[in-house]
Amino acid sequence: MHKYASPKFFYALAGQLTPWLGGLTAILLIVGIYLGLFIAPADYQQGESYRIMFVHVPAAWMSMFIYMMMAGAGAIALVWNIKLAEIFSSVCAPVGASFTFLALVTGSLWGKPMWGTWWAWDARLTSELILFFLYIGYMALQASIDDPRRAARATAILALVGVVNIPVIHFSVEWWNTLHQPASVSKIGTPSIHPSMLAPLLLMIFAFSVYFFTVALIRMRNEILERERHTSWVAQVLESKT
Amino acid sequence: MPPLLNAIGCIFRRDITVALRRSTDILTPIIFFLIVVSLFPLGLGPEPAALRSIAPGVIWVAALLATMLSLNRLFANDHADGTLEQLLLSPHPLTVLVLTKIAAHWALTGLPLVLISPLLAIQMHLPPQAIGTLVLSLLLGTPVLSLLGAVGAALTLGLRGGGVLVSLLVLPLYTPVLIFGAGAVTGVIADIDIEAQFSLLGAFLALALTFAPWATAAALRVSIE
Amino acid sequence: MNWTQFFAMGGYGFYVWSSYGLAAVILILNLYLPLHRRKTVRRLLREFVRLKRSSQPGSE
Amino acid sequence: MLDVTNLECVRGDRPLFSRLSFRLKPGELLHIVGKNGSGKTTLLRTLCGLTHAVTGEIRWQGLAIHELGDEYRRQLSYVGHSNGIQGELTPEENLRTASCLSKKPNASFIKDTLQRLGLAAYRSFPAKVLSQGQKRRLALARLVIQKKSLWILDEPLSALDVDSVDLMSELLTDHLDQNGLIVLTSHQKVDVAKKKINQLQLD
Amino acid sequence: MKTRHKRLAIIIAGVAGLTIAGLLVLNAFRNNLVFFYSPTEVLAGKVAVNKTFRIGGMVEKGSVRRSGDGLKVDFVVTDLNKRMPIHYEGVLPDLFREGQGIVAQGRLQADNTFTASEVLAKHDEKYMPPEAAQALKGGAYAAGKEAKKP
Repeated sequence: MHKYASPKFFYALAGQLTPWLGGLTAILLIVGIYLGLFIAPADYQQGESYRIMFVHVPAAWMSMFIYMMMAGAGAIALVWNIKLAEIFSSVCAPVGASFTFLALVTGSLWGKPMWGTWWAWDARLTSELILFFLYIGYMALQASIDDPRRAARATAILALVGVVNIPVIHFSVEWWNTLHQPASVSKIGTPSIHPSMLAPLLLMIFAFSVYFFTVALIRMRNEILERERHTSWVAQVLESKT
Repeated sequence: MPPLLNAIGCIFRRDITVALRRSTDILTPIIFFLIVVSLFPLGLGPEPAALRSIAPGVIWVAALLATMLSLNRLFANDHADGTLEQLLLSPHPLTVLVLTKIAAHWALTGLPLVLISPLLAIQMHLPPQAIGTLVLSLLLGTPVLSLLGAVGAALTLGLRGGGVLVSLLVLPLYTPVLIFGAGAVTGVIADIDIEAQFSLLGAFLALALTFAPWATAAALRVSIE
Repeated sequence: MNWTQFFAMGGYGFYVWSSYGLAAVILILNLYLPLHRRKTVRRLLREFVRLKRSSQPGSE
Repeated sequence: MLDVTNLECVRGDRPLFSRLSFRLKPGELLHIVGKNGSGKTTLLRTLCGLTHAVTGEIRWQGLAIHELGDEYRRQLSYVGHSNGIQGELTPEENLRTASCLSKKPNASFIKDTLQRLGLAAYRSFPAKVLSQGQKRRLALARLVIQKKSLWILDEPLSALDVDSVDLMSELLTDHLDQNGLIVLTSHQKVDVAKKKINQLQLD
Repeated sequence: MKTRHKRLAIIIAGVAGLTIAGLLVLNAFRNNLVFFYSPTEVLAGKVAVNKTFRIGGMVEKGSVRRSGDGLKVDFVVTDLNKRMPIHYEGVLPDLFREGQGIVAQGRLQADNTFTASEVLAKHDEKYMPPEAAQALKGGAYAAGKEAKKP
């Protein structure tokens, strides 16, 4: 276990993994988009506009997922003092924030034909917006601490506080929204979605997840190089390849 | 008296004494609260019905911002003069000591806001039955603001741009309190049963009391290092 | 189905294609930026290592 | 007894020192010397438990300090770069707060200590009116008040005049006489009569 | 205090805090944190008298009567079990249609009718091809199950 957690070993492992993960991402994306744009039929109410869902939903899902990963890795780093967890946690935020942004904009682009307005204080859009603010706060804190170890631990605490708060925020926004928003009322019920639409959706979610890990690995390799620049193995790595 | 209680009493008294001797520090957020709320009628017009409908939100947002302004006082001075280091080196659990400091902070920021809010409620033409609700909702909500704010203040200790940074970190976390605090007052105006809102504000308070002192203590340890 | 029809997306072309376009931009940027940074980091670090070597010969 | 084995500290990503070991017995003083930036302050803060070492172990009475936790802090006094004095409070109030962080304050003892350190005249003034040297003396008064066995002092002699340095030497000697332990950094020579002084050079 | 005792104290405090929070949340849900009541619940007397509340359900087919200038509307809301006549004065939302779900906010009158001060239309969030929707029309779909955007 210790061997796998050493930055040196991980650097090499990640270097071998990235091309494979990148290839998998590309295949998943191509199949998902093909199914989503060409095979899946139009929706009975929203027509073709619902196809935005195939990027919106994965982005929204990833925005939550990445925050959870970030906080989880942060907790591991805080408790067991594992460097790799620290590094992983620190590279999550920019990717997560960009997915949140994507979810917000595509949600807005969906809202225009659906609700007739660019922005509605819909429960999901609103909590996504607050999640975006949480990411921004996280990145601002990360950027203003120079020492990477201190930055990692401070942001891990922030992420943990955020993760406790996210369900609370989500619930309160949902409740608030149902009181004020005439457009949608969601009570208990199962989402009903036709299999021909579900398949590309799941494929896209999977593609985005693999994509995230690919990017995270690349970022982690950069971070490892920078943090370990005093060691001899980094010097060797720098010489070996151009 | 057991040493821990003794230490708690001592720190609480010390923080209150220091704050009272720098009275501008306490007054600034309160005056800010007054001014911000008073500006809204000037911007929106004095129509009582319109003011009444926005009053709960406006007063609550102003309370949020006023609390933000005062967060700096919580740890920054102690950090600058080295007394925070001494606090960390005390044999007592830091979580408890931090909670004491937060309590002192609330007593000098949150509590005055609560006490002064009826004045603003009258200014904003809130109906009499809503004034009590407003005071009660602030009484339950402002401690949460101090508790969550302490985490932000501890994380940004000694960083450049600390003041603005703390608002980025903390304001998004304040949304649930804002929603249910203002929601309670709006509900009472609309004559809806609002026990649920108060229950939830109480739940937030319990949750914040459980987690925030611990997170603040951890953040202080990181920031002091 | 012909291509014009496909690009029109039943009148929602603008919304659908700007969504997919932005998604593409974000996916590419997230890949490009760290790869670009990798080059910079490697260049800087190589210089750093060279500097360290010349300042303390013999060690490491 | 304070045991340090194989300590390694970094600041940011800069290595400060490594493989540092020493042992300090009751009644002994450790004088740490070194250039600016050699890690003296970091070492002291690590000894206090405020900063974590990368590797190595610090043991107090045979047990690691992070396991001892509050038991260790119960026996430790630290005077750092900043004096730890709240300017709005009077010297007396400052000492009372410092004291009650560990135990119940004793008013007459505080008064005596202020007298001994030549601060009695300022008892009712806010500490912010004190001069640098006086503030330093007030910080040192805390050591006397808290009555802990391990003193960790960062440049205790800075900003002190000749008389105060003598007074400081007296305090240090007293503490060693009572089998206390002292770790300090100082650019000046530390003059403690007939006591064992260990020197540790950091570079 | 021993370290073990302290750890125990921390755990107890944490559990106590979470328990209180949990109980309060439960209390909130038991009290009127539901978004709306169904006509069945209202007629069963689950709603506080003399308080504003929300009622939700389907607008019954053929029950909408507009009077005068069209600003006074009477219609019936049903949960396919009980019916509740609703009186409303004001502008209805665009999505208000017979057979659609709505939520109305207002008070219950002495004669078991409901006077609404506000009417909100719910919108439907199901994704399916037109044929599938056609096939589903009537049956389960008409029962007014709400679906979330996945």
